[in-house]
Amino acid sequence: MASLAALVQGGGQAATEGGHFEPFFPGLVVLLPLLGFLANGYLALQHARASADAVRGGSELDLGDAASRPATHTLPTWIGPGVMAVAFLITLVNFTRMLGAHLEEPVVIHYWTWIATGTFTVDAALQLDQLSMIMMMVITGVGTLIHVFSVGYMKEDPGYPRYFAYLNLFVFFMLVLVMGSSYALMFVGWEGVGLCSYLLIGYWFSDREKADAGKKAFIVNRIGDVGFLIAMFLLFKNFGSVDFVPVFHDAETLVYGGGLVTAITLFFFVGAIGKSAQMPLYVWLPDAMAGPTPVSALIHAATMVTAGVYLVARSSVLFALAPLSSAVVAGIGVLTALFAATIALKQNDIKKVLAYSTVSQLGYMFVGVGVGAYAAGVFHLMTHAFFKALLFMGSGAVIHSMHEAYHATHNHEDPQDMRNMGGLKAFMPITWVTMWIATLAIAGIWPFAGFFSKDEIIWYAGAWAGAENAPYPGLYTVYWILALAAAMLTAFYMTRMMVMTFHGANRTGDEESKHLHEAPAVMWVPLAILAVLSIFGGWINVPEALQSGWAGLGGVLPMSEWLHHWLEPITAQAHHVQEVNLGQYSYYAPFGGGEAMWAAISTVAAAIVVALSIRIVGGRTVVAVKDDTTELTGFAKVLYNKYYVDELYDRIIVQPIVRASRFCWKVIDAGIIDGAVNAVGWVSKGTGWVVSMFQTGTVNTYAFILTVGVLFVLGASLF
Amino acid sequence: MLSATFLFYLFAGLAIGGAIGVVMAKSPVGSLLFMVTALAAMAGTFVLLEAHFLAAIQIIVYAGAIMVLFLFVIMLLNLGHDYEKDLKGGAFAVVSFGVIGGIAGLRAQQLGATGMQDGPGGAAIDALIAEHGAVGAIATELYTTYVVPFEITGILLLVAIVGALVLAKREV
Amino acid sequence: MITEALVLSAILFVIGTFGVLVRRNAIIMFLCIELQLNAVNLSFVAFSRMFGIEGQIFVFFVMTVAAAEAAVGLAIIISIFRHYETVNVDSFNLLKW
Amino acid sequence: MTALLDSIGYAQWALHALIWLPVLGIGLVLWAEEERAKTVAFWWSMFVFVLSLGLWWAFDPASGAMQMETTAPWIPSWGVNYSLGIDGISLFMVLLTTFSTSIAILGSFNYIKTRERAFYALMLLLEAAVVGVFVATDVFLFYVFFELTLVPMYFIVGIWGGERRIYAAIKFFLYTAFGSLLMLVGILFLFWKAKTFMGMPTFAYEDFLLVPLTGTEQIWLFIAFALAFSVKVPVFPLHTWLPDAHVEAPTPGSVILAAVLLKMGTYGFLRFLLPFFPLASQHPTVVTTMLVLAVIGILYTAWVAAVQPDAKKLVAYTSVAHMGFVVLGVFALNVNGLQGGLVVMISHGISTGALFLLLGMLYERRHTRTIADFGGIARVAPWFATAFLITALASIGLPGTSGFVGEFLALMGAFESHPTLAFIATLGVIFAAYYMLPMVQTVFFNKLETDENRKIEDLNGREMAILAPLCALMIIIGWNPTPVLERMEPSVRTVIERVEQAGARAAALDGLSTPVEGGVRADATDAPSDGDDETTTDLNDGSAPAVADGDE
Repeated sequence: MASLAALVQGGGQAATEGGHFEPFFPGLVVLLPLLGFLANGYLALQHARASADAVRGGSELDLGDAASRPATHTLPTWIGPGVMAVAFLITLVNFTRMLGAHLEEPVVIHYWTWIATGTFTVDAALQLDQLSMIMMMVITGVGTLIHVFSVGYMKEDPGYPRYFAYLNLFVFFMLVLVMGSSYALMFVGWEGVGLCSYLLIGYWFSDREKADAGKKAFIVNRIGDVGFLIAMFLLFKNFGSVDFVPVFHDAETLVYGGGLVTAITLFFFVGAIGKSAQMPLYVWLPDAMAGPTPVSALIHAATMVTAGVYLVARSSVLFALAPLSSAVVAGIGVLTALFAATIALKQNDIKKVLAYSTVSQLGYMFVGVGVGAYAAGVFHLMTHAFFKALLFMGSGAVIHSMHEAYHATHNHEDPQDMRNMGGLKAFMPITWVTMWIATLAIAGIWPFAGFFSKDEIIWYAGAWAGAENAPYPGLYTVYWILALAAAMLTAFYMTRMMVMTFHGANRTGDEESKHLHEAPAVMWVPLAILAVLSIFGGWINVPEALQSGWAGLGGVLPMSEWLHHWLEPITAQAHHVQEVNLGQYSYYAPFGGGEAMWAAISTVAAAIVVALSIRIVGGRTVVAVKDDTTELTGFAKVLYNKYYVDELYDRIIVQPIVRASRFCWKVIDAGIIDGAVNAVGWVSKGTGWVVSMFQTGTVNTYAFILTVGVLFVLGASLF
Repeated sequence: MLSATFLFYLFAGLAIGGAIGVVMAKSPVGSLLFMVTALAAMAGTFVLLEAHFLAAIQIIVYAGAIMVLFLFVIMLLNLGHDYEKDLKGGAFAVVSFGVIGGIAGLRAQQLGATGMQDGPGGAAIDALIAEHGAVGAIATELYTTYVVPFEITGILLLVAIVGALVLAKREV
Repeated sequence: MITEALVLSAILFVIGTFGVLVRRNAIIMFLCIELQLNAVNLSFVAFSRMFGIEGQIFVFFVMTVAAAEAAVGLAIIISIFRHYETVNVDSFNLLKW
Repeated sequence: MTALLDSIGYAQWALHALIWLPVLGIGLVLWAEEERAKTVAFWWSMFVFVLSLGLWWAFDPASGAMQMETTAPWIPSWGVNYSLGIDGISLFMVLLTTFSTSIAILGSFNYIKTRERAFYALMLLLEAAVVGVFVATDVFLFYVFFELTLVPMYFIVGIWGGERRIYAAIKFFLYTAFGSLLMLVGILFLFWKAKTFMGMPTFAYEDFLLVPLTGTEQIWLFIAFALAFSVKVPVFPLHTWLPDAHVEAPTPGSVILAAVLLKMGTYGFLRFLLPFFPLASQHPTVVTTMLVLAVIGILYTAWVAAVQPDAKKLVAYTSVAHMGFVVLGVFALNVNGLQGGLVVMISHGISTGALFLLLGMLYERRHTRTIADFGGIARVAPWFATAFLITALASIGLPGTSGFVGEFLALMGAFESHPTLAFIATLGVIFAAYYMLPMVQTVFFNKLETDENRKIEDLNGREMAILAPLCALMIIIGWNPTPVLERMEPSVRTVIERVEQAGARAAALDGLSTPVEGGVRADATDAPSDGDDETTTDLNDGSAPAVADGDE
């Protein structure tokens, strides 16, 4: 109880060493979603009981019209988004307070000792610093918008309270992840968000495929979690602690580029690969689209999947000490970015396109943190949260509309397939506009948010290649080229998606199209807010080289490298390590040219790609799914089938393990081991049977055996 | 006068022959008669070994009473008509018989060879017989030193009679 | 003479044993057992020539026991015969379990 | 609380009461009417449980020594005493026992329909025997209780079990009896050694600790004891009795089996194996063997569990995997590992016990345990699904549940001493999800197709009362295991110190008495810090001329 009180009041000993930052109920930020979860969870169970009775009776629970719904169905509308809004406001207060303070050291607020064995101690403590504050802002901010959106999107769903319970629980774990003061606590959030992801992907669990997708996400994530665990063990073995502050304090005792730090960082990165859906563990994320669309926006675009990036940024000093690991991080990132982008080219499911786009963009973030530009990675994380959440929610609005159209006409077509859409801009203008903004942002068109963040990452990849003592300059040059290529692909597939969805002729069907409509205000308002952020969100971190140039409108855009400065206390140590060992970043890209020039080239190229693809895709004739008879051939087929990676994994990993499991059970366990055990029994029984043959019950036999015995005794005494 | 040695071998031959007859005779009655022969021959050896009383008992109790009892039973049960299955052949039994016989004989030979020609016991018994007579020699011991076991054998016989009655009775 | 008596005793004992082993007629097996007892008696008598009168006393007891045994044994055979209508020992395996 | 307990002299009689009250309860249950037996048994076991809760306060968390020790002569001519005591290791085992007995009895109300009095009497007998195992400080007494546990369990499986109950019961009995007989031989050997050493017959735990043993003797005795305990744990490949016993046992039998009977094995590791045979326990071959078996147990049984069609068998196999983590932690031979192992023991007792209860409730409703027969049950039994999901997640060690704390510490401890093996063991985390989630999905998710499944009722009040404390404990221990850990730590440290010091002392004594062939030379004492390596080589030297040793 004492700890609970401390939690609400802001903790006992806030180590406010640098600056005058007074935390404002930070524990409440975490606690509120938890309380929301408990309240909604209770309502959900009550609600589920009522509907269970209906199901037992052979029907579905009648939700009635919007006005007469039971309280279990209406209360979550207020509780779910409500706790989020309050949490966001508290975060905002903390953020403004931190803005005013010059915080050099993180503020760690202890609540209680979580685990203490005598040699290992980890506290239940929250860490407030610039990085966690940015993450909290994104999580609670975007999270609140998505909760609000969900009210509209999910209101007809029978599991409505359960949905909000899961969503609140997710936010709770996500906040634990970013606010935890130690890797162990981060791991709690890490696995907790995985659990919520599992629950939300499998939210419509009656559908076997969706339940399978959730299971797949959880298991694949756990593969990464093993890496995280091992990395923690290594940290503990070498530092005797897994708390951030002592670990980073002692981090520079590790040998630069040594095996140990490389191992630690690589294992952490394995965790990041799992959580952030990088190659080769990205396969769960496209399947995760089985969940409700706002879930995809919140978990599988804006927050959870970026946890890996957060992890690398948080451990920046460790990664800076391990150039090999950094190269691997960037390499995996750029490969994933390109790979996923190519798959996205041929997908017809609107959410699948966005899913692969997310994988691809996460790859960018890893390129950023892999080339030592930790702030750039976090920057892209943030802008991506805006425009990708917007894209997902926009697609959600589209799907919502499509679904209602098909539902009203009792049509069983797929409401997510873009081949059934087309020309939706006439029906949903707000969605159309906002999604175009997001598309331009993700394509990297100036002055949208994505331009600044993506450009910065690409730029640093090139600049790293030219650094004084760059460890693998050739490799980074390749990364840079691939990253540029992927940016062009991004522009293409996103435009393709927009054109197929909103432009051209409508393919939904004549009767159906009468039911298409714009999303209600509760859904489009969050879209609009995110659209604004997608436009201006990038301006907080305009690169210095661009700020006075064309891109900064000659210095009009105000906040030159604000995020860099803001995160400086976090990344300073890493940058110090980099400077000592690598020297400065180059001021030129590999083939010459400064940042401004390449930024211009990339944005112009992206704009050209967008324009071209509008023409190309707009010129194609797309037919609705039911009329579509085209057989894909060649590389297009491979892309459509996602390079057959799922099939490959199934063939070389899943099936062998299942077969091995059966083998272990049937052959080793039941056969050999239990066989041996039973064999002991059989041998005993057999021996008994053999011996019992002597017990004929006839006197002669006994007499004979007795005689033989006498014979032996006599013989023994004789000799 | 027939020498004692000759008589011994005569009795021994008769005893062995009788014994083999017991085993080999087809009819139970034949076996029984061979048995009587063997018992009588052994009584003769008893005499040669100066155990006159025992020789008498052997004839009276064994060859007389017990064998008659056997005969009664055989007659009573009307046995002796199914002897074709009676004798178990089996090389194994014969071989084991040979081995046992060999070892037993060797053992006996060994015991006898270790200076057991005629120990001090012989002289003592002779003295006792001289003093008390053949019956008296054994009776003195039996009614003094071994009186308790002697009485117990009496009880044993009683129990055996009762037991035999109970067992042989048709209805309890 | 003692040695010879002992050897004779051994031979008779073995013949008796053999008889027990190879005959199936319970009565004859019984006779063979009596033969074995007698063989032992002979040993006792022979040994009494060496160790004194006790040997003969033992023979006396053995005979008594043999008489008792014959009585009980024959009674058992009779009751078995009543049940099985045979005294062939292969026909009954009462000792099994 | 402490004052209250002091005023009633709690520490003097508590341990005796915990053994003998259940025995008294047997009489009460047998005396009661058939239909009231369960009520009597439940309330009586609750009474015992509440009584045992006092231990939590009466126990002094600062001390690692035996507490509340009492002793009385039992068989003086053999030096056997009825002596009881409790420390930070057994405290939780006792609480777990009294707790899960109450829970199991409450959970069997619907399951046991025949010979109820006999059943509940046996449950109470089992409780008495298990508590006895955990509080006995006389090795003879321990052995008596250890064997006594077999009897009620044998009947519980054999009478109230499933189709193949006789097979399972006999297998269970023979398997475990085989192991413990070896231990008996070891105990007798120690007894003779102790008699020579102490100059009087004794079975006292403390005296056995002092017996000097050569390296070779320790290895052999270690094997004898380890086999006995490994069968109980069970350690791969001695585990095959467990799935059969679990599947055939009635629900309460499974609960008790998983929650406490298995713990007797790992408790034996901690209480006897390590302190008695410190040299053998530190021997790298021994440690590696045990760790490798633990790792195989974790991975292999996870795989086997994953393909079980029978839900109960699946959970039974997961027990083996969990106990693998315990063994892993114990043979890490450091504070983290041992505490982790202990927490896994507690957590496994709670979560696997709860899983068996839940499966039992499913069985009562549906009369099948085949996973494929179910589907979509979450729609008709939401509370049920929630409880099951929480339990399953605790079982696979999700952070925030008790399972994580234990597994994390055990793995961390193992990683400190044996990184490679610990790394492989950590893969078990993946396979935990691989076996548990498909089962959860198939049973609770997917489409609700059959009418039988549609008719399944949600939890009733009694079942909620059973599951609520279990789920609460899983989460409370997951978020705040410190009260548990702080009570364990001194005792765990005592064990580790004993291992280290006794190892050094035994090495010294051994070096003095048999300087040439004795094997362990005195120099091992010089460097207790790197004693591992020293002892290693010396033991290796010593094991070769073992035969010559004996001939002297």
